[in-house]
Amino acid sequence: MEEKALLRVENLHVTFEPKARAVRGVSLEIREREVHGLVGESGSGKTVTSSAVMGILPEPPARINMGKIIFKGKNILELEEEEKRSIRGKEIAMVFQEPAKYLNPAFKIGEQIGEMLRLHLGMSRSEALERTLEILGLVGLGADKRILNSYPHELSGGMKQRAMIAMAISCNPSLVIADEPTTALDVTLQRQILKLIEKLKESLNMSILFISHDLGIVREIANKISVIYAGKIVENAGKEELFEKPLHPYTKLLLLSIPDPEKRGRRLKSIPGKVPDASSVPSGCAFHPRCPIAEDICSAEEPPLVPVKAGENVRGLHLVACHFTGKKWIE
Amino acid sequence: GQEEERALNVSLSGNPDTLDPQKTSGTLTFQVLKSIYDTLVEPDENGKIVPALAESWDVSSDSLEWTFHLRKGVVFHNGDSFTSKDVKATFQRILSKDTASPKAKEFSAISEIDTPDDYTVIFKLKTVSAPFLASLASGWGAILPKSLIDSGHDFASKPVGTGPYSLVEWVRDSRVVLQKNPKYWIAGHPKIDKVIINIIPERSVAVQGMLSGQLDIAFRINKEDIPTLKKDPNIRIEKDLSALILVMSMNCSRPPLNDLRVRQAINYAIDKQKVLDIAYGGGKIVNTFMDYSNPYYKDFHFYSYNPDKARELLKEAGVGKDTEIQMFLPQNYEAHVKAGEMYQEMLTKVGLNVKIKLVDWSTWISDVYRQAKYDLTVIGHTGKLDPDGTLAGYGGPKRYVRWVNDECKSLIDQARVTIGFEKRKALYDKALEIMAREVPFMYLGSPYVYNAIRNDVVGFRVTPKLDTLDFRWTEFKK
Amino acid sequence: MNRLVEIKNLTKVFKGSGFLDTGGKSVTAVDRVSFDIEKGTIFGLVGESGCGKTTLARVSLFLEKPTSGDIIFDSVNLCKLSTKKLKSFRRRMQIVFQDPNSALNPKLKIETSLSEGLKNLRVPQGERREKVEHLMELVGVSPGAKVKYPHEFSGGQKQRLVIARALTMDPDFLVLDEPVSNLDVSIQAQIINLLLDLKDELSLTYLFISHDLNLVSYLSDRIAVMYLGKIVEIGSEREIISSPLHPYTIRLLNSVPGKKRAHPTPGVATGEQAASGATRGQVKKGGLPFRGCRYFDKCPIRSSECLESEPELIDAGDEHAVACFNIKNPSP
Amino acid sequence: MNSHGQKASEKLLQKPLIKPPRSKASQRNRLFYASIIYLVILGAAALAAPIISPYNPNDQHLEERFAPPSGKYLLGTDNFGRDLFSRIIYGSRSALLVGIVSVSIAVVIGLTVGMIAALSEGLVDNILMLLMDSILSFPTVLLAITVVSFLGYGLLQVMLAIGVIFSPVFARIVRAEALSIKTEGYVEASRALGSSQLKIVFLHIIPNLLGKVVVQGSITFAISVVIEASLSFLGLGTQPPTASWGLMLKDARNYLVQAPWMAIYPGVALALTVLSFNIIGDTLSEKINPRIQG
Amino acid sequence: MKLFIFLVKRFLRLIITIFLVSTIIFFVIRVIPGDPAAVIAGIDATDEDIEAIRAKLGIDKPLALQYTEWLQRVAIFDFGKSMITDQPVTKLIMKRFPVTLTLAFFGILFGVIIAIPLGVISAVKRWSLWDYLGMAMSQLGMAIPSFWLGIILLLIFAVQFHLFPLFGFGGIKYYILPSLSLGFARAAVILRLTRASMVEELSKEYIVTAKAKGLTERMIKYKHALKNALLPVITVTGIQFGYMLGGAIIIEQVFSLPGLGRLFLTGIYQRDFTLIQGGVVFVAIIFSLINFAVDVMYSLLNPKIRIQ
Ligand SMILES: Nc1ncnc2c1ncn2[C@@H]1O[C@H](COP(=O)(O)OP(=O)(O)OP(=O)(O)O)[C@@H](O)[C@H]1O
Ligand SMILES: Nc1ncnc2c1ncn2[C@@H]1O[C@H](COP(=O)(O)OP(=O)(O)OP(=O)(O)O)[C@@H](O)[C@H]1O
Ligand SMILES: [Mg+2]
Ligand SMILES: [Mg+2]
Repeated sequence: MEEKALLRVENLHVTFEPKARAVRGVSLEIREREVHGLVGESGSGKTVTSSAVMGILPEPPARINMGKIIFKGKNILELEEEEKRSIRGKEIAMVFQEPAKYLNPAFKIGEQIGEMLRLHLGMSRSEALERTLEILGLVGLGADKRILNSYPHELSGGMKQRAMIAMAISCNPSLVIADEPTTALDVTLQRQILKLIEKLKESLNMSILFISHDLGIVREIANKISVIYAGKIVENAGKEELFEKPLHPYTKLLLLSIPDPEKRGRRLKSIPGKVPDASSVPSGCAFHPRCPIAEDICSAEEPPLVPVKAGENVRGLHLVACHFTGKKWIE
Repeated sequence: GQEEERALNVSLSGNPDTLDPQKTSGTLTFQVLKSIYDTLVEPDENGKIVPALAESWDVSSDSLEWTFHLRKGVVFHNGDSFTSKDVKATFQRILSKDTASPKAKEFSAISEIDTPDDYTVIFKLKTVSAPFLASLASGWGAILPKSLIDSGHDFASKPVGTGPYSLVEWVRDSRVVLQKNPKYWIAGHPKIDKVIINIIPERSVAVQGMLSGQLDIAFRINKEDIPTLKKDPNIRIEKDLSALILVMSMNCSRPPLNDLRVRQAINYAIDKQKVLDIAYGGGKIVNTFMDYSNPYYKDFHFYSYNPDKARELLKEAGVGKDTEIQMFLPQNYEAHVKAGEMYQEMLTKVGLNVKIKLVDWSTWISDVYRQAKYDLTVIGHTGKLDPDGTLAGYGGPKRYVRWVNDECKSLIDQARVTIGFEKRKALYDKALEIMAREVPFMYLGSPYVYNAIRNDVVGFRVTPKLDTLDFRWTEFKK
Repeated sequence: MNRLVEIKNLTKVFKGSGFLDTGGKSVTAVDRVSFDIEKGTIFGLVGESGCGKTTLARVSLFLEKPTSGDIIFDSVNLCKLSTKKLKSFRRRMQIVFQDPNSALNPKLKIETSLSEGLKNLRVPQGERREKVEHLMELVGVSPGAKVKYPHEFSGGQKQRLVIARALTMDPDFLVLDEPVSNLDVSIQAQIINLLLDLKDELSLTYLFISHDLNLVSYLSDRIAVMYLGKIVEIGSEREIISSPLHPYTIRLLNSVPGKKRAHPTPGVATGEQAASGATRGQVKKGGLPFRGCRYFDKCPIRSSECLESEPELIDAGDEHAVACFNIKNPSP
Repeated sequence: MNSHGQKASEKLLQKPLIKPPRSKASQRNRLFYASIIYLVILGAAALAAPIISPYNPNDQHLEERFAPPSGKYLLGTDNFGRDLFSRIIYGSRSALLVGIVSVSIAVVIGLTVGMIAALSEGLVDNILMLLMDSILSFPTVLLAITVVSFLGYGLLQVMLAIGVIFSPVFARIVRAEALSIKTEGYVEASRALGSSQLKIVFLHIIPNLLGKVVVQGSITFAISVVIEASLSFLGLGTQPPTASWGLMLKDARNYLVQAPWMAIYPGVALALTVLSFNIIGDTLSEKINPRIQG
Repeated sequence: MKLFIFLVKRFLRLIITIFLVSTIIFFVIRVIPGDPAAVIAGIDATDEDIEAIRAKLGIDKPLALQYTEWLQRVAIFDFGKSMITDQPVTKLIMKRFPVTLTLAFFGILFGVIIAIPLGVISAVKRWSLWDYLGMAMSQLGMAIPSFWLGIILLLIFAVQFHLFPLFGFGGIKYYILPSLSLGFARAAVILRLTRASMVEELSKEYIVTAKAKGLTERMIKYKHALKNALLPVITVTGIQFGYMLGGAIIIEQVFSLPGLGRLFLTGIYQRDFTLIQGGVVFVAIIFSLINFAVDVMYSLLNPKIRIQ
């Protein structure tokens, strides 16, 4: 029972002036009602990818050089600006990392949500008000006029993020992109927000692209996970598959480098070197300078993202971009 | 409706400080007050003192008792009739310590004022005072109504006199609006119903105001603007020789100016006509303290322009570039500043080292004029109706030139208590000759003054010596 | 045992800028905190943002004067020392801050930044250079890079340099204020390893501050949990992680992502009761000295007693102490 | 007076006006270099004035007053027949001097007061800043006149007056910057490394706030040149016959129709100088804080 | 309660500022050379005349006594009589204030009308013709001395085209040119600020949110960004207004307007101690009040720092 792809990103390339290659051929597929995790370190191109999907890349300096973004069967990149605009917020919505910055400080929460309802759904002021209250209740802010009439700064961090989420789901979009929605929050609040997202997914029938640099968080919420390194997806698999049988050396090392109290006293497994800068991505496989199993071919040739052959305990679709997938791993 | 009567628009460069004639010494004040107040006597067009509020007067043989017979039927702007009581109250006020009038000393000779009847006033003097009549004719001799003096009226902003015009409104720094006094004692005068004196500090604005027809009279325009104004056929320029004596004063108590040779050299070094022409817009060279139209005028020609002579004298005196001479210029008088710049240039050419320092007017008065903290300064002495007003104190140590000459001083003192023009003139001639020889001043001369007047305005007068505006005879030509 | 650092009843109040300035009220950022650190161990301090961790670190090092309390370092009470004597002690305690980007003066070459402390000690130039180069090598940055400016380094490298700078003073005690929070996941591990190596090599003592319980428990020998300026629970790593007592500690443990919920809160099934719209319990920045327990609003096991007075740390055995009235029979 | 709004706006005013996008960077750089070249030429002219000016600036050629520009008098003569070209060259001395000296005075006062305020906080801070506010609440020209009357007329006094007037601006910038730099990690670390307060101020705080001061300085430089002109208009500025653009403009206003060149050339020199300093200030401020978009 | 404390503190600051300002001016004007008695007495007066006038004016008393007496009177807002003109200082100031207020009001109005729209357009359409126009204006505004602008405006609009009167004062038409020349320099500052502020707001994260919400360009720029961008502009406009209320001496002189500036200028020149003292205190009060009003307005409009 093959589910339909809601969003398919094919071979997306984005560069920034003068020469930062922020995204270098990302391919992603998000199905309906799927929570897709996108993990990667800072600067790996997570936000750029999602901005490209949203159509909110700052152009210039950004430029989409190549690729397709197919949403509900249509390539968004080929649409007229006006059509794109009507998809934004209505069909695809976004939750940002730092709600304190991403909410307009000069407008009340109610207005910031209401204006979307009025614009996209053509609601009247009073209809919008009613619906806004309803949504605020849904995200656990209480169907309360007090929140409606609050300015962002009057809310706590967690409440702001809830308001942000309320804004995103207000027009009942089919896809919500959540870009590190919990990173700026305290640990105790993180969990609450995660639970909220989970709950909303169930009740609202949405797909979610969940972006994070924290494998632990993605593990909690996503069904499917893509790992991105230096602007390219290096591995894509179902959650269990990825955590139990990581195939790309980067994924493997990343999992190992997480401090675990169980391993007290032992040194952490660390990845040598540093994340490459988008303006100087190594040739071939971008990870090769840090890779313990790299050979000559790795610096010369870029490995494609290909499915790992079925069998050998591989469940579901598992894509890896490595010349030596399955090669013996020396610990 | 009825067409409004045309008002006479006049420009004046600055504001009166106050409209109380007894509380200021400011020229600008008296220029305006002439239209509001009258004096017992006044100078006529030729500077001769003639009756005004007093119809006639007698002087006792010892010159100590002056009896004035007042004009009847004169009324103040507030309706009071003018009587001898007003005269008495007026002079009591100016002499009172409470008033602290800067002009009180002009009348310090008065010992008693009698008013035998409503129209007779007798001034009894302590000493003979030749300048007494001139003081009565000056702006500070203005007569105020007794009733208002008694009630402590604020003359400073609401002047009340017997003059040809009464004050309608005075917006400081903008305009003084005057309205005809219909009961003025000269029958049929003044002719113009309304006079507006506009305070315009920017010279070019006044010029443009003439050209655009917004002004009828621009008082004291700059010579450089004459060509521009002359292009307009509706404007004529009236040129007059002012009674102002322009000088460069020298501090004779400080070296090197205490050396007569240096002062002489400075006199030789200056091309007077050039300075008059360029800095002051033309004028007449006068080498003495009395202006050209003054009956006491007698010129002396000791030091005419001769830079070589100047250099020689300086060499003799041993004064060169290493001696710095400071020239203080009153910053608010542009013409004096310009003259100062020219003097400096000319003095530099004969080998003097002159530094200019600008000071504001109050600093000039208190530091330069009162305390003689200067070497050179440039100023103009306004004309006085009596030579004593100009000369009193010179030769003594208190005058700002700090030039001490006992002979000169005693001549001046003697002239003050001498009655009779010829006798006085003989004394003054001697004193002035000493001054012209010893040169505590470099006398430059008197400037021409130019007033731009619209052609259809006639009869505008400026009181000689006092330089006050007199609108009584002014009218619009039909 | 050998106590290197003893903190006693340390309090720090930030005065509102007072006088005629408009606005500003006083904040008690650290409230009567006491703990000891033994030589050669790592003491972990956890708590959420704004609870006073950084302030505690700064005050402990005398970078800021404490409002009250004592800091005893190597048996000497620093609060009673003259400024001059204090200087020689200060050298022995150094700090590494969270943000490597602001920790290095952008206008100075690395060399200058790193030798600043040595200059203060009047170490001759040759020796200075040698030491700086040695330490750069030790933390894994090529000494050749010493003539570069901070912006020419990556975050991880900057953090290494900051550590090197602290080590120039040959300290005994190092305060690490969230030293890896701003770093990439893959770099974090490198720095952690470096810190562990250095500790052994130079026999250092660490106060390790973080909001990441996972990391703290991986590293520390003892752990203190801080809430709104106060330590609510303190004990050995094992005790805190395996048998936490304070409801706040339990909540923290339960929040660690990627973990099964291991610790049921006593009395309540899960830790989700104070979801939103909380009143008094919204993290009151800096914590006003209100009466009663500061965790009251969010606490699942609160009782009327908690409103009456503030619980102090009470011994729960095994050098484990907790500040809560409602832990019945704390010792197992 | 130290309100939020003011702080916000002071920050914004520090930002560059002219900052083209990358694609226009060359244009901006051209403007920047043009400004620098202009000022260098001006500076050189000021230094070499006695050599390059064809006449003594104070020599009055009384027969050739109001001569229009010609081969003999490149830019014409003024009301005393003085050569305008020479006077403009000599005038650059006063202009640059006014800028340099008054900005230096303002910087020195502002830096000292701002730094002391930032470091001491509390009462001293409050009092110092109140004092600065008091200076700000004097009407500018009135304050200048008072200072000048106090010290006597002259260029030096005017420069002092301008310096005093602008010192609160610098004091505020320095204070605000120092307060924020004070909390930077490297300052705390320096303290932990045993550096003295003085060393911290000179090694860490001042170098890091100097950028802001330089930007404000170049803007103030421009303003002070204009203010000197305005004070000269009121007769308070440079002492005649010293050539100063402000003084020349003041004199020129009476001969606008007769001798427009008397106004045009000093005006152009003044405007170009002010413009150059503004452009330099803008460019610098952007170089110092490259993150600002705009 | 908080508001009350805020107000009290503000008020205290105001009092202290005014106290400082008045103390400074009191002593400074007495130290500078020149005295009002000499000005009144004029060039021919004797020392006795001057002493008499000094006694009348009360400036022969010891400084400390003069100072305390003056402070006592200021405390009840009695500024005394002007020494030169013999008029109550309050009356003199109050006669001038409407002129200056009108001038400042129109000045700021012109500044705002020119600067804010141009600043916003400059920021929105960066590197367009509008932007260059805005830049040129703001640079020129800083580079042209206001007396020059005034004279040139007079020559063009009053002399050449007879659109406005050359001098005098009364109705609005007398204020247009002076306000324009005054406003131009203000416009330069406001424009610069508006543009910088708008550019800054447009680069903020919430603009990204607005885009992601699918709002139209107009809504993003003129609703979301503008409201935030105008905040600092309000402050600066208010402060500029405050400065202008201190009198625009040069503009008043060029346009022969009887404003506060010229009153104070004459006061300084004539060493009219009481007038200057009163004037400075008045200006400081006005300035502080404007500042206060601006602060309150800023906090009312800026939800972030609402005074609760
Ligand atoms: N406005 C921009 N100008 C230039 N380069 C940019 C810009 N935005 C992003 N980049 C480049 O694109 C690369 C990817 O950035 P992106 O923001 O997508 O990273 P990310 O994975 O979201 O990281 P983080 O976890 O820090 O949010 C970065 O290396 C950066 O150099
Ligand atoms: N210099 C200061 N002046 C006034 N208040 C301060 C100051 N420094 C810190 N605070 C306040 O003290 C409290 C504790 O701050 P601190 O920085 O110590 O917290 P933290 O636990 O380190 O937080 P984080 O995890 O965000 O770094 C906060 O409420 C903060 O607002
Ligand atoms: Mg991102
Ligand atoms: Mg911290």
